[in-house]
Amino acid sequence: MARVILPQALADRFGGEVQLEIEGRNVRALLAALDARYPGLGQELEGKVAVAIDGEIHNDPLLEPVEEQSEVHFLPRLAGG
Amino acid sequence: MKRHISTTIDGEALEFLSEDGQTLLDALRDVLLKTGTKEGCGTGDCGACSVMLDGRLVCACLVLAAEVEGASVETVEGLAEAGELHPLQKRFLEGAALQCGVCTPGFLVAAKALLEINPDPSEKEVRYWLAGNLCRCTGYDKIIRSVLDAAADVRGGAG
Amino acid sequence: MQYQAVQTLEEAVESLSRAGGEHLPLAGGTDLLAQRRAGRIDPKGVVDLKRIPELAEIVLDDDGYRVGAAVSGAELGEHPTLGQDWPGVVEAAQLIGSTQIQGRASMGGNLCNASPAADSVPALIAAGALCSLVGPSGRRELPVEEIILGPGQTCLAPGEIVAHFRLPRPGPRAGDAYLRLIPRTEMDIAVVGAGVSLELDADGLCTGCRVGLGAVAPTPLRLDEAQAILVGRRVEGSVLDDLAAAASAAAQPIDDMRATAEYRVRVVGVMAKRAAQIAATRAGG
Amino acid sequence: MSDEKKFRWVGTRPIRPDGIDKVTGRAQYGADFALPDMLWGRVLRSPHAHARILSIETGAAAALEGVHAVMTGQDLPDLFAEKAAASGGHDDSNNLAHNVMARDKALYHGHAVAAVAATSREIAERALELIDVEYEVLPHVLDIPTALAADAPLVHPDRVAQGIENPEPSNIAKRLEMGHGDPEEGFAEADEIIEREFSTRPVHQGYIEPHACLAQTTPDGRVTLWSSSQGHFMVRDYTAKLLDIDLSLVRVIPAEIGGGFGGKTTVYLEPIAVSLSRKSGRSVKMVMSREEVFRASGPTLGTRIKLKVGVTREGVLTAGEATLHYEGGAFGGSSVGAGCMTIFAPYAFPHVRSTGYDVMVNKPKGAAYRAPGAPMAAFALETVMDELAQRLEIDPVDFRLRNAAKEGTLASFGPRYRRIGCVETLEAVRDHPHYSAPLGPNQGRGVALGFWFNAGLQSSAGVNLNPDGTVTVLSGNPDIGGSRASLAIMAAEEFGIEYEHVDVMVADTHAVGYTDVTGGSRVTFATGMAIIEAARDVMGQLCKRAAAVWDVDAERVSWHEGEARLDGGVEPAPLSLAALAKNAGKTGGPISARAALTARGVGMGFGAHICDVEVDPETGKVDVIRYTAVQDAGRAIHPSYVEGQMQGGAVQGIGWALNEEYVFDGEGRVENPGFLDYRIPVASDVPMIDTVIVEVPNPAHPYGVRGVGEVPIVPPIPAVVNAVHAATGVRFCDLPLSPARVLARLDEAQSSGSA
Repeated sequence: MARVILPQALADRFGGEVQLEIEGRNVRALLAALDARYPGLGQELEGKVAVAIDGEIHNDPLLEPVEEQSEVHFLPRLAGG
Repeated sequence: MKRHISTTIDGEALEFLSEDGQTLLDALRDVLLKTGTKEGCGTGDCGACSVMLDGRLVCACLVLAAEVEGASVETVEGLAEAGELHPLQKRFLEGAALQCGVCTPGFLVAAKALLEINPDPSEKEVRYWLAGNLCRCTGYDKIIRSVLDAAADVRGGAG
Repeated sequence: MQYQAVQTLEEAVESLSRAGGEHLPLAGGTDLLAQRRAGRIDPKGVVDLKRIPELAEIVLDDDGYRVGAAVSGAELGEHPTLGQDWPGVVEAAQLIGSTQIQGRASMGGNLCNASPAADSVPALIAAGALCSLVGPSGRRELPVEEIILGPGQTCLAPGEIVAHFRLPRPGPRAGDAYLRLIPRTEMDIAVVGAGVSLELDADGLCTGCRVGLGAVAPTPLRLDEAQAILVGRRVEGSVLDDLAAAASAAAQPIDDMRATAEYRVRVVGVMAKRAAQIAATRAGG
Repeated sequence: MSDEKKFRWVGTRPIRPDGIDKVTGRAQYGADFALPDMLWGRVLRSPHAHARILSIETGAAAALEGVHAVMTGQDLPDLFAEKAAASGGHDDSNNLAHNVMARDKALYHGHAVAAVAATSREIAERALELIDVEYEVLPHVLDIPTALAADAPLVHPDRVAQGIENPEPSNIAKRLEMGHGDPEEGFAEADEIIEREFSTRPVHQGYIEPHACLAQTTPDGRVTLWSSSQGHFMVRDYTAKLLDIDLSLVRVIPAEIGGGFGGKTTVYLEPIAVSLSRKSGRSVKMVMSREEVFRASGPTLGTRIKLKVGVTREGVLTAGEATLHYEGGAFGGSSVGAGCMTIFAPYAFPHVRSTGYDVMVNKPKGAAYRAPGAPMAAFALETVMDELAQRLEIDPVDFRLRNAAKEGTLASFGPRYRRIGCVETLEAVRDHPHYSAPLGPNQGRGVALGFWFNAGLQSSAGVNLNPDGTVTVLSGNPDIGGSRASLAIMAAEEFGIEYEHVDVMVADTHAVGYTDVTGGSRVTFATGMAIIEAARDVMGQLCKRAAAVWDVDAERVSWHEGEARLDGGVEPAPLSLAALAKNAGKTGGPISARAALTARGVGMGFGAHICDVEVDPETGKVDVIRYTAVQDAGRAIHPSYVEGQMQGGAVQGIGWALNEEYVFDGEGRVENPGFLDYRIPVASDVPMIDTVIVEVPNPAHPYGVRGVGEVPIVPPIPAVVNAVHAATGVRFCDLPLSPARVLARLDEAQSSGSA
């Protein structure tokens, strides 16, 4: 089970949980599981946010693999100069 | 009205036609296609268009093309002689004194003008002489060092 | 925009008069061409004055210096004695823009541009410079401080041009200086400027002085109160504070994007004080 | 990778491949291209900060002799309006389209409203004067308090904020919140709490080269663009998207780029130039004036940050809380997200929360500017850190070291840090002679720490082996500051050949695979990885060729120091790259490789700066008299260009701190759209900028590279401001520290007796 940490603002809207334990091999599977638990949440996150998996930030993370013990954070996307 | 201009640019006698109100910078770039001289502002505030006019450092954007009738203009494109780089050009390359490079032509022409009248400038003299040449990439450090190094080269006869 | 280069004063006056104000005189062009590019002016033509000998030369005779109105800042700096005799005037002219601008910009252009913040004008006022004007009705001579009437406005008649400036030979214990405040070290328009020239006697007491202030009123100012404050005294201590206070009191600046009026009032005094110290040092005080 | 590995080229300072072109005037920048049939395009811009466009009469302009095309917003497709309306106004493509040219409303002073193409610039200018636009001037909002006022005029009356439950239309484009723990709990544990409010003004990247492009179109729909940008694929994709053209029909040829700093990561002129070219049937060149650059290209705009930080008596941070408002300009899209993410990032905070608001105002659409959003946040935090250190009587560097983020620290923006060099950077500051050098009267010293993520993103590269044994590398990134040199170094290092035998070409959109912009400090890191991958592919092919020559199993051949060796030995005589290249035709054909990747494992960057200032107590003028920049570069591939990034960023930050700002008049017009009154530092304003490169290698990169380009602009503002405090005893919370503002605050402090 990966540990998923939601952005505060979204967590408030979706029942106030910030950290969740979710099963899934990649980010897409995590999003699907999230969506099953909180309808609309997975869709809201998909394509709009970046994901940090064990400290590494990915901007287009959909197929990014997630390990059993991974810590997954959803973050705003970044621009660079 | 088009005006016929005879002038010398980088040692070469040239004739061209220019609109009366046209600046030397526009004539160089748009008529003669000598685009080595850059425009950063068009109002004399950035120095990217620095050229020598009859031995005097000027902004080509603040000179009318008509004013160079019979005069001699030197641009960055004439700095290297017969393929041999000027010591300033060499030092700018070795010293990484350019990043984007668009201010570089102006800096080189202005620095050459300085070394011609002051072959042993202090850091402060170089900084004030070049205050009209804006660079946004380098923070000036490597430019100033390269000019000082080139001055030493010129004094030592390396040029 | 038409371009015409003239060789004589007569030609220049005739040409400009004929154009009825639609053609502008061109000296260094560093203000004219920048303003044109920025869309603030759109003259139909320019008359290039740089080939007229009187405007292009510096002559030293028994009366002092005759400095052509179109002489560039760089040429002023290269003159063998002008910078020793009138260091403040030369410094002020050389603060106008970059080295590149110095290759072209002239005191005549700086004056006729009629900016309250023109750097060379307070120094020329302090130096007691006279201006020789030539126009359709002949030649006349006016003190520099009488030329500018307001921002962008001069007393020049249509077709009239500044031919040269006259600077006296300074006395043996005289000195001048010009200082300005700008946010950077170079490449700015003066937030305030102050020019001071003074003479000392053998004891170091001031025997005569003039002070010009820039960017604190619609025109550069002559600070007449300076005489009463400095003459007969050493240029130091509370005398300098009094000068600073008088400069601040005379200032009637505006708020603009370059500074607040309040700041200008404060700092013009500081500049006047510091310029007076430098001038006194140069005078041997 | 072992730290002891000896490099031949990495870490050396060879001359950049494009150097000669750039010191002789041969290099072609955006405005340097010309075609025989070329017209000049010019843009008419709104004289108002906010106005409804009632009508545009272009007949007289079109009739002027020499004018070949006139266009308005009506000539551009409005492809995204529906999607934007459905999403509450939030559609980036729609924003971009409407920023390129106004449709029903002009939203800022300088917003494009029409354009012409004519046979000369002068005729085009005259034609602009003949275009008659009827405006209904609307009330405008220029800053955050006005924009948030209850009765504020709305920049977009139909737009509602993202991230707010049941929002009403407002000037807030977006709200976001992040953090961990419970700040209230943390503040309860604190012995000292400081709460302050900070503000910054709009500033421009100030690149010296104005935006420029040349567009050529053909009747069958093909488009060729010569354009100066931070990414020609970005230009291609945006232009094609706004004009609804197939990407395969648009070829963008990258010009040399005269500076960008984030400001050239979007399009302004290209879609207009292509439209004018299509309308006129001629090629069209467009070059912005400097005034247009200031009025109409994207600066980074004003910010207001409210910050509260708690700390124990022992100097351990307990909590941080920040509310950040960032102006995003006329369309929103500010960097407030990054502001929220970076503000507490350099330290270990047990409890932290930041809340951000993206605010729309009638100013140009903001664009990225070097570590977007971070310098303003660092200004706030590092100023408060300085004050906390002072209150606790702890050395400011020691105080930072006690709290510095390290591997495993839970970052304020979410994840745990991997290997980072924050501590090593601060230690280098503490140990630097500058930090303990004596100071004179009216002088003061400030230090500050800065953080930036750096980016990976998508890169493609090609490596072609030439028959003479030289190597041509294709990159998809415009070279903005010497990246050709760092890429060539890595290729030469991989192959084990002479640096001079590698040339790097920035290839156009038809010649190399998709590559994201030159931005996010990513080129040496990410495109470097692609080049390394392609080079390793080529070396693999070379080993196979050698195996074929020797008639052995390929597994027995490996690549060492520029040659293929059998079982790593000296017999048979190894085959050099040159020998294999020469015979490639006989051993299976030409050898080349491509690599395309999304770069993983970006190394986050930290920098700390030391600044000494002298303050003139009578005029308020601040002079920077000594400056040292320290930064973890992971590994400096070409140290000179790493130093150059550090020095350039430092001076940009000094300018931001001291004198740079947009000045708007009461009508919302920019009063200082030029380099005379928008005061970027000149050479005589600054001292030499000393640099110390710290190398804590990024484990995810073959050479340990971290991004370096953006971090250096994060620490300078607080370093300068802290130094001014040290010199005067006065803390500044509002930028810039121009002489008039400094003097006013010194007077205030004196009259209240606090300094």
